[in-house]
Amino acid sequence: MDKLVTLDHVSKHFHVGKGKNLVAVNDISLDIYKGETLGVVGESGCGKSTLGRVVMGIYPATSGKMLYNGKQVNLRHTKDRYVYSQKAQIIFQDPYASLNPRMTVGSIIAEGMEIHNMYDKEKRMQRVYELLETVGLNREHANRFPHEFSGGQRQRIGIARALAVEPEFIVCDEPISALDVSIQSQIINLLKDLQAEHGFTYMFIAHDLNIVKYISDRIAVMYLGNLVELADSDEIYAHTLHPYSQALLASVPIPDPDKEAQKESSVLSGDVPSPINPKPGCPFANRCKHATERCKMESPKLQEVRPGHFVACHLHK
Amino acid sequence: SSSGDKKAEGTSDGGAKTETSSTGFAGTPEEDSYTIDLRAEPPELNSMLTTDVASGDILRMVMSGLYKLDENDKPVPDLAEETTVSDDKRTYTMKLRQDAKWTNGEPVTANDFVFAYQAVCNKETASSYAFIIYDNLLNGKEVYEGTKDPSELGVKAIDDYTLEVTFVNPIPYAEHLFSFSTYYPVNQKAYEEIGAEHYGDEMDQLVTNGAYTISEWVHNDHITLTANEDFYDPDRVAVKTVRYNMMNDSNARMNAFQAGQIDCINLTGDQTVQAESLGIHVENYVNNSNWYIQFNTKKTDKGLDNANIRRALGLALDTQSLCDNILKDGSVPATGLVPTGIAGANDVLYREAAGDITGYNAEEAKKALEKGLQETGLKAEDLKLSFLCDDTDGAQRDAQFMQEQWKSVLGLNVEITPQPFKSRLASMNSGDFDMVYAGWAPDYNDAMTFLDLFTTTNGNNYGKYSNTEYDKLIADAMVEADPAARQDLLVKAETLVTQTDAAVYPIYFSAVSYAVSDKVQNMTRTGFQEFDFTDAK
Amino acid sequence: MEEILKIDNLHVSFDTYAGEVHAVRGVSLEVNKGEVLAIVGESGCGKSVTAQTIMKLNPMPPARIKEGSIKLCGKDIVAASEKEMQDIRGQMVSMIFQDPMTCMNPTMRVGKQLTETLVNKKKISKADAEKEAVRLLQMVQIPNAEERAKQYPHEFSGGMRQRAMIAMALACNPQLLIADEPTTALDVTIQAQIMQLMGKIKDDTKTAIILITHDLGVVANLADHVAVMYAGKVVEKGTVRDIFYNPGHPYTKALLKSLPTIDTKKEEQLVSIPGTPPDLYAPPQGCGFASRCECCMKICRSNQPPVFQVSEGHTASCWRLHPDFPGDKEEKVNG
Amino acid sequence: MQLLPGEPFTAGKALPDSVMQALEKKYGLDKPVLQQLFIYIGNALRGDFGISIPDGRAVTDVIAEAFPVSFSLGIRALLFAFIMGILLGVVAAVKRGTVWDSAAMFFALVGVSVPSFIMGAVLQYFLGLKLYQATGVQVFAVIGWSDFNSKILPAFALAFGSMATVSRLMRTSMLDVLSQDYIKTAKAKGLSQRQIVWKHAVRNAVMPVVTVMGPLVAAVLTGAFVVENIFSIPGLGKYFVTSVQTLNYTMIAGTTVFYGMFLILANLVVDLIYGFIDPRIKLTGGKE
Amino acid sequence: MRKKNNKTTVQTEQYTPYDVSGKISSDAFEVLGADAKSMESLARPSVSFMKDAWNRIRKSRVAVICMIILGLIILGAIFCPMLTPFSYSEQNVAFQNKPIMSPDSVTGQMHIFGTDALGRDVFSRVWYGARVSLTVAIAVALIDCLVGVIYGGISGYFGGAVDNVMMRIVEIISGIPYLIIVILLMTVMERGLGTIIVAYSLTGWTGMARLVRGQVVGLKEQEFVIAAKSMGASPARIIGKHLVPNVLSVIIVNITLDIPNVIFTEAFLSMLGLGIAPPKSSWGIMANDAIKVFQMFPTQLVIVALFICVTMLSFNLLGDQLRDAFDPKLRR
Ligand SMILES: Nc1ncnc2c1ncn2[C@@H]1O[C@H](COP(=O)(O)OP(=O)(O)OP(=O)(O)O)[C@@H](O)[C@H]1O
Ligand SMILES: Nc1ncnc2c1ncn2[C@@H]1O[C@H](COP(=O)(O)OP(=O)(O)OP(=O)(O)O)[C@@H](O)[C@H]1O
Ligand SMILES: [Mg+2]
Ligand SMILES: [Mg+2]
Repeated sequence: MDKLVTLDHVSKHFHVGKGKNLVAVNDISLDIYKGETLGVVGESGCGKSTLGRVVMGIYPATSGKMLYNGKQVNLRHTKDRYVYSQKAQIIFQDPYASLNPRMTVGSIIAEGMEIHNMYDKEKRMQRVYELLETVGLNREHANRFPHEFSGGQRQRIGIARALAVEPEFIVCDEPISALDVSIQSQIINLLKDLQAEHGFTYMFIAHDLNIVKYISDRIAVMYLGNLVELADSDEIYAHTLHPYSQALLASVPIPDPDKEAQKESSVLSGDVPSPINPKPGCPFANRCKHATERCKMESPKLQEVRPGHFVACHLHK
Repeated sequence: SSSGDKKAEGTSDGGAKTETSSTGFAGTPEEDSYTIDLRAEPPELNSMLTTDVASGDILRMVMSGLYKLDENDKPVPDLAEETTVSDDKRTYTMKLRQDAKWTNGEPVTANDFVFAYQAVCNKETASSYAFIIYDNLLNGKEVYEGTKDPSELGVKAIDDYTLEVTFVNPIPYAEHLFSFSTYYPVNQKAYEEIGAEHYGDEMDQLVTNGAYTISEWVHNDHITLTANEDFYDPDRVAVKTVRYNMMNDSNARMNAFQAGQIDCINLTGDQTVQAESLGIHVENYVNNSNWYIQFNTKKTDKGLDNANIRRALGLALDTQSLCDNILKDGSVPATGLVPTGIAGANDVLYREAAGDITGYNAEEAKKALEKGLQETGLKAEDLKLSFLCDDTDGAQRDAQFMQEQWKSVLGLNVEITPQPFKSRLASMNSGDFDMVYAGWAPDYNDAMTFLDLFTTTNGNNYGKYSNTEYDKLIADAMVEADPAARQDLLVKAETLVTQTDAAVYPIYFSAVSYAVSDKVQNMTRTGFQEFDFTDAK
Repeated sequence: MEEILKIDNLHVSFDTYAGEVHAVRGVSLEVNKGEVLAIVGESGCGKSVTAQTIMKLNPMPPARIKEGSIKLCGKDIVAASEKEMQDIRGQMVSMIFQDPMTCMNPTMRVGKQLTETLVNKKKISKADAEKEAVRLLQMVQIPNAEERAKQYPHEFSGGMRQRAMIAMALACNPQLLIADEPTTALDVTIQAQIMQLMGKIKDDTKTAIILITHDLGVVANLADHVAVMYAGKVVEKGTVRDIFYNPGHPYTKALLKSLPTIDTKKEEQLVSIPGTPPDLYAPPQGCGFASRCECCMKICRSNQPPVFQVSEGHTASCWRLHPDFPGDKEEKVNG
Repeated sequence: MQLLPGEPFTAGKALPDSVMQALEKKYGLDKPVLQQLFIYIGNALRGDFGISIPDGRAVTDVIAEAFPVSFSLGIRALLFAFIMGILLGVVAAVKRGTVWDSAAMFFALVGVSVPSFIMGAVLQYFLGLKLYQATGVQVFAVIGWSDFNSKILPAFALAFGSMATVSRLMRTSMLDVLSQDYIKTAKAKGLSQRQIVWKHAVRNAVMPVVTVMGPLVAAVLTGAFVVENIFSIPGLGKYFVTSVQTLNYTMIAGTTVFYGMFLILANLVVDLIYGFIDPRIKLTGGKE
Repeated sequence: MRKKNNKTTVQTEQYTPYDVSGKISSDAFEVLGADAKSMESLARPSVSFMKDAWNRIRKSRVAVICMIILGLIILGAIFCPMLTPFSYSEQNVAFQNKPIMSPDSVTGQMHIFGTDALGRDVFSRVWYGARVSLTVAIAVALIDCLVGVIYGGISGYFGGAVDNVMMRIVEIISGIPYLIIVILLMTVMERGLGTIIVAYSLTGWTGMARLVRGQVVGLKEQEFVIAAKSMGASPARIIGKHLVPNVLSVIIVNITLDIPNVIFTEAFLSMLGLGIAPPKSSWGIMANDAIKVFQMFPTQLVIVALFICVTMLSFNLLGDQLRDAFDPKLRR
């Protein structure tokens, strides 16, 4: 398979106050292949969204390179970013905050086409109607305002907006976490259908592991800005290697009372350390049962321990 | 009378003065003490530098000079016990009293005068009123310019208690000058100890010799004077303490007066009417100042070089109505440039002798305007006049009145440009005005103080009026020793400048009306002494 | 079993600018001692309103109890005055909320927020209360409890705050603890910590718990009984096993099917429930779920379904449970 | 001497050039303007604002003397504005929608709608003069700044507008706080309304009010110009008005610079207070 | 509730149309399936945010009253000076300080609000003053708004060093009481309407700039702005299309609250003698004149004060109502 996006030692730091450096994404290298869905999971605040935004070019990376289709994109360049913004699109977590409340649904969807000078005015409107129908809304909705829609409908508007510029690559930043259970599946099905139809490449960010497993081809597990494990989704569930991934999987409650009752509890103790000026060593060391002195001193590198299965842990060589 | 004063009458609490109260405004409760509104902070209590009325009011109380003014503005000897005038009326020899003392314990001697006059005539001192010494005293100009030694100035201490003053010209108002603050003595030792920089800045940076001493001075709030125990004539003191408040707001004054927090306040025109209706004791005096319009005779394009146009602008103003309806404080329409209270020859007031020169006449105003327009070839629309005035409420109000008169009588639209006092002066100085509403207070009790302003070379001739005939009349009057002949020259000059040439048009002679509580006695208020409590009998 | 709470036919409305919101439309529930009742349902279906009405925490107005009764340990809540409620709150029933970040007073030390109730309700001295507070913090597994008590909430992590909230709620040994989405705002690993703690509390103190959530996994883990709410009504009620293994209402069924589990195959299509819940400004005349129900029938549109018993202790409101229901020609829902 | 209408005070005789030069030299006005400016700035940095020309006093001295009065007036007004404003705001918020609320907010609206110079004059006339005439007791002095009874009316007149602002702000912020989750928590703990309001809500609600303290100090300072004038209080405001009217440039500049510095200081103090009230803010950094 | 039967009705509460003999006819159980049409239908009519706000304002009695009052004052300011028989400057000095409803001594025409100290008609002056005061107020508010929005928008959007520098400038300007700046400017510039507007505008915009900046800083982290960014939108587009429309409500509210401030300032400047040049009238000048004769002729002050206070009150109240109307928290 062809690589669509390549991240090469990408880091993103935020300056928060004097001498405080928040390491949101720490030295991540990974490839996203054409047509695949890469799932990204991890605790809240571990840098998933930041990674997604760096990939999108919303935040310029502090260091590292990004290649798209084998070509380096310099996202500090307005031109590059402009061109890139048509290829890559993003769907946001919060369907309430991600739509401008002062614009009609039609103009929200049309905005991308306007920016990229796609089609003339009439054709654009035509496209808007098509897109609305694609995501299961109807054309009358184009003149309405976002606040008139329910959460699920808004999320679909967000999807229509992303589709409008005919991208190849879509970052889905927790597109379903804010939705009701009964609505979530609508969106998941829609995303899957669209992918099948258009051959999109997804980077799918979520913290619900069940959904990630269901939708993803490969899964990346992040912890405190670091990529700790990366493998095919079946592989990662079958052979979970990183202690954090193991804990993560074990913590997900199963909607089945009998299985829940049987499940042996392996609750992680302790809290996630602060990402501000992180200490050296493995970020998970303070919560890890297997942590050794070495873990506290030396941060493990991401290594391929099984075919296509990468993990950053001193336990695995 | 109104209900307001009844209430106050019925409820005045237990003051000793309640019974004697005839109007119900008994004033402040403290005995043997008056509180007077001085309205503003005295900026300069160094008698050599002072230029303003408020400082003059305080200095009059705390300083004794050669002469002082009595309650009728007549100069009477103060420290000068015995005066001999030379035949050419230029040299005054005065014997000083020997019991006068400075507050630092030193006796007041002739040298204190010599020191003061010489210091004023020194450029370093930077006295704004230096001219009142160097214009008059022998060799004054030369000493001031440094071409002659200070010892050659026309002032000598014959001995410790004999002073000799020599003038350049015979001066009919010499005694009046001796009562003026610039002619006060200064204690050399104290002055040098305190330093020229700070002399008079604070109560302990000032040494005085008068009837009162400063006992408290809170800047911009009040200043309290207490009778001087070492004063040579303690009987002259009317009351033990006088407290001068400095209040800006006229409503506050009125309220404070009615609430018994103050004994004497100045009243605005409207307040005068109100005070009378409340049964408040209102007094009134002409303060010897005039208000006039000065024309910028250089504004050719606006026709102000034309005497007829200028006269038209003046004649169109119903000054009587201004005084009756707007000012309402006892001010009277000006009939000339010199106000009614100024002394004249042979003990007849100047104004009485000179008679009416100017006055309102709408018909003539219209005619004069027409004539003037013909002469200049201008049209009425060309007269886009602006009228410079102070930005105070009173001045703006007066200006609006006149503006309306010009409009209704002459059909001229005049624009008012109010400016703060200093800006107004600056504009006048730079000739940046068409017409200005200005006032003048006499520096000394003689018509000359009003009339020498308009000679070609005078720095105050902002309108750049120039008439050789006028200049000559004034120059002749300066050296004329005979009072009557001198006065004739002055009246001619006055007629010329206000009527014939109308370079300046007098509007009104201002008066001050004030409310005074029942307890205040022995207060002198005249045009030359705004407040004086040292005339007790 | 001792019945702690009994709600009968509760109706709560909000008078708002746009009209009356029928937030709760005839809810009946009961909770027994030492038992966990889970209330699940869509966002906006009236879970929180029901829970807050038990403590009368809804601002009244705009909220209004239109009908129904609430009996807490035999006490009539609907009729109770505000003064009586102050005694009931904290001592008989207490509550923890969804977002631990906003539920603690940011300007008051955590210890103080704990002792406040103790001093107030149990009338014990300040020093004792402080000791008790530390004990409570230790009970909810907060390390260094003594020092932590002196800190402000912002110095706590999310999980710790939620635990402190639980400690606060348990301070006066209430009979009933209402937990309104206690883990929704938390990470899975932290959620597991809280769930474990709640389970322990249920076992140790025999406190009855009402657990509000929309995460069926959490329900499966903790609950004894489950009430499924939809559009202001309880559509199904029963034990956990009843609900998970023998759901009676199409909504419950669809819910269970709609989310992938770890075992769901990629090729499988998820069952999706089309549409959105009805607007409670104008609740539908018939069954609230009718417009989204695959097997909606004529009667569903026009008449609200009554409560039918599915099995002992298991009830559901669906016309398909009516004795006259002819039976499915082809099982759409279960298929 | 030149005359000001109705106020025969300041002289303004056109001085002979020689005298002018002497004066300019004395005040350093003979130097080039730019040099004067640099000298002024240099001196100002050392706390020397030059000489106030009509009275020859150092501007610094004038400020040192007059400012404490303004400060004491301002503090009273601020305290009054805050205490009353907060009380009103709390009452209005807690009794939201009742007559109390309407009354408090109407009072506040009157406060922001009546300019302080009208307020001052009306208070002086009715509570100062008329009350005195009606009772014969000087409950409130009409003018001056000495006894306690002279300090109430000016402080009130000055505070009124600010009080209104505070109370409105407090009401909004209080309503906001009262709808916060932690208030619900407190209620769920069984605390009484009073405890909730005073122990939990007020402190949090006061924070946005504290942020307007800087602007409020500025408002009080500028308001003092009028009030000091009306009540004849020897503060810096009265001086400033006089300075403007007489174009006393050194005084105007000095006061301006001083007020500017004072306000910056006031804002610093506000920041400190803010940090004190809100434990989330440490003095070293920003919000978390 | 202890019945053995699996499908027993526990309670039947509803009238069922098909229930004739306690049994429901089978056609009632005809399966219809999900109602695709009603599913995605939106019950409420389409309203834009502004329209919605407008609807709420219309429903608020207070706001409507305020708007009517303000409308009347504005109409009065436009037309009354044209309709009155007296001009604002015409004097009848012999007929000064007359109470309301006095027929003129010369023309016999009615002085509805009486006359002032120069015998001018208070009615025409007050309306003429309304013109001046409102013109100043509205002009200043608009200028402030324009400058403040652009400045605050740029500062907030670009953030970082730009923001730092721009905000320090604002701090310095607003660090000095604005009245001092205004007064200083007024002493060097010529007096007049334009000068007041310029002088006040020079300092007045800082409040708006801060407000807008604060809003923008909050908004620019919102996902819809990030969405626009990721769409490749230029900063101008983002500020113009996404940020400004979203701070518009705050801006409108602030304008309504700013206007009373300007009216107040104009009045205050007039009190210091720095207002507009006579004989023109403004409310400030009138209040200042009226205060002088307040103890004798209180009606003069009462009339102007009433106009000032009612206008301020209306703007303030309207501002409050607008704030409520625009408050997203109070929206559903
Ligand atoms: N603009 C920013 N400025 C400063 N810090 C930021 C910024 N954006 C994110 N962060 C910080 O970076 C870290 C990672 O944030 P991010 O939003 O990427 O986490 P996440 O994994 O998406 O979390 P969640 O699951 O809650 O969405 C967090 O600590 C966050 O506080
Ligand atoms: N104060 C209020 N004013 C008006 N309507 C309200 C108010 N509080 C709640 N509602 C309405 O009542 C209904 C039920 O709300 P409730 O908070 O109980 O839902 P919920 O089931 O707890 O949802 P969630 O899962 O989102 O917490 C909703 O439609 C909501 O809009
Ligand atoms: Mg995220
Ligand atoms: Mg809820």
